[in-house]
Amino acid sequence: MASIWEYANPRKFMATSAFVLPWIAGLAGVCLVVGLVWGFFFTPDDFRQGSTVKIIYIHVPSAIMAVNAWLMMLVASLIWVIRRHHVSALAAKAAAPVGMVFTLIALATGAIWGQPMWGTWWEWDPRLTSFLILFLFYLGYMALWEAIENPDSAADLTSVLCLVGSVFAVISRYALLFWNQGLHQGATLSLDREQNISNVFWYPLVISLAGFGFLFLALVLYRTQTEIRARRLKALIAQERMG
Amino acid sequence: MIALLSRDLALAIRAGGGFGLSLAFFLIFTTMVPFGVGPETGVLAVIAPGILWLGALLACLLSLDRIFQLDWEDGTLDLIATSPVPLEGLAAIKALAHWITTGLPLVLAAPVLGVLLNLPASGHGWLMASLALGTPALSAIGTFGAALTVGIKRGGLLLSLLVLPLYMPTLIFAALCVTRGAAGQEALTPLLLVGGITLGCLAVLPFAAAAALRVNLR
Amino acid sequence: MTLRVVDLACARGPAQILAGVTFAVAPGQALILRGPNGAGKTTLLRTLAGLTPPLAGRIEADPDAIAYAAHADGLKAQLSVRENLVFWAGVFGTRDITAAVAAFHLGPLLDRRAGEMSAGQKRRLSLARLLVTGRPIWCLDEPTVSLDAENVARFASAVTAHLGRGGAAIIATHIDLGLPTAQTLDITPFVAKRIRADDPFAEAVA
Amino acid sequence: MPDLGQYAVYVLASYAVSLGLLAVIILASIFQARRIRARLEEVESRKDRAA
Repeated sequence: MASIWEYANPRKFMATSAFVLPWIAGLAGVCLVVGLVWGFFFTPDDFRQGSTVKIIYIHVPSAIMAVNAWLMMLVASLIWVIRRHHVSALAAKAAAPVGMVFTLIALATGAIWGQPMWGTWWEWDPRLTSFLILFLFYLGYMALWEAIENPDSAADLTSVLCLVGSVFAVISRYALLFWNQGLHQGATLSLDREQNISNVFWYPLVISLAGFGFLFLALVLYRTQTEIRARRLKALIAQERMG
Repeated sequence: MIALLSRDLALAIRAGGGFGLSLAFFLIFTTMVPFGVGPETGVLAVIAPGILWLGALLACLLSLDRIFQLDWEDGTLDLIATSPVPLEGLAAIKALAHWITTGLPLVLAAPVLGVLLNLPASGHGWLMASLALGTPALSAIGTFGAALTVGIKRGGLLLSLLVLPLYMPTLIFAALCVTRGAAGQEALTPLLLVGGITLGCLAVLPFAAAAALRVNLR
Repeated sequence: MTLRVVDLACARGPAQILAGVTFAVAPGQALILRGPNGAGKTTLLRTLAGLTPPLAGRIEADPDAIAYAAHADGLKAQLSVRENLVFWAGVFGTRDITAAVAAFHLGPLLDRRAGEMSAGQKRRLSLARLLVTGRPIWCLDEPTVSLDAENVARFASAVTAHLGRGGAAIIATHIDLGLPTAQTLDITPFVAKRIRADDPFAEAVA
Repeated sequence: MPDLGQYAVYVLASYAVSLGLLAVIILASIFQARRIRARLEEVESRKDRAA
């Protein structure tokens, strides 16, 4: 498989992603439909939480993807800083809005799910609040991209912000645990525990997680193509201005 | 480097209103709180630690965009970049100058304002300790944010959006420390954590700020 | 101690401005950069000073040899002449400012605030700042802007004195300074005017 | 349609909000892509005509 360093060349990335994108989008669609439909229609209610357990098929995957999106942006920023890999910087920029939307989904579903369980629309629970902070990090990151004119400088500065932001996001996560004991359920999908939740819920959950994962990948590839075209447009206009 | 510090302090006193500006804001902010929350001393005493820390934090935030902006506009930043003084040193000195002109006065003024908000007596010691340990982190993070946005016209709002999320760990631990101190509980652990974050910031952030400055000076 | 520049390529933002710039400036020599506005004189000087990393080529000079001075002369209006000079002496590690003060007759102005000085006096102060850096090679970007004839002459004599002491100068300017040993370099042939070579978005991406 | 019991409104609300937000990001990406692609083709054709 071609190493990712070849994809520094935008033309090669565009060709390959154009070929791969329909498949990934299709996979995302299938997994999402199967996972959500299975979870929504064919799983029993939880004895304690009743039908609200069905929200798990969106809340958990979106929360996991929200964090993974930031990690992907962190890795892409590192690749940009170390190897001046233009496409990875644009991939980081493309992934930010998608990650932000996943964070919003996790927050919204968490709040709605919390209402019947905890009695209030918004509960200052450490895990839910750390997603609120993650949302602010996404806003800052995207705002910095928009604020800077020269694309290469923007890529450098946002990469530094992403690196520093990641450290503070982790610190905030543990600061919140210290700050308020929280009502959130334990880890639903931790790999070390032998049996997290009963299998009947587990399979649709993993499928919809795969669906969210593929959706994220498809959206990032698609948006990176757009970012590359936008950069090409900027280069052409700069060339025209030079006469 | 000492020349940089003494000049910045001289400039702060002579031109920028220096010590007074952030103190004035802190005072105004603190006096406005009862207008919003109501004068019951019982309520004020409970929220005093958090409010005092928020006031100090916002006072630091306000004076951040002036850290590099003036030197950027009159070419001093370009000249210092070509001088033997490393940009990392410049960032550290700027953070120190910001702390001396903004952070330090807040630490000294805090007990007075604590009385205004009816902070319990046992809380004053913890308030000053947490401010003394926490405000250097606010200056270091703020200098990093200022370096990121120095090239951006009217970057002040963006600077706040970038810097405030980075202030959260310090705010959480410090406010917790003062709250527990005021309630007479054991408050040493959060204070040490505030100190830990500050040491981390002072060690790493000048390098990140210098990297951002180099990009902006390109 | 000669400054030698070999096949230098400079960029400003996304665009490559200059390519293949080659010249040498021996001690005691001055080089006048000519070329239309926006051709890249400032970019070249900033690259020489090390502010902008070059795209290609080499700059051979002793370390810490180049002092840069642009339109914005880095003087604080609220500080006095003495404080400004003492500050820059501190930054550049030279302790004594008396030589610079004497060279530009700033003695009587020492305690006056930089903000309360005329353009000519400010220019003399910024030149004194250059002297305080103690660096042999001066890179000056349009140093005589907003100066009347008499101050331009005084500036030219100051540069000549600097050359006399074995220094060198690269000056981007439109007016004739009448410097005895000055060469002229027109940078128009080096103008590149294309997207940076390392920018992969220069050609079609389909 | 499964019997969602008393929590029906919460389950349906969270699904609706989530699918809505997903639709927003997908449509926004598509419209942005179309707009950039159109401007790029216009500028590229302008370049070819000039060359």
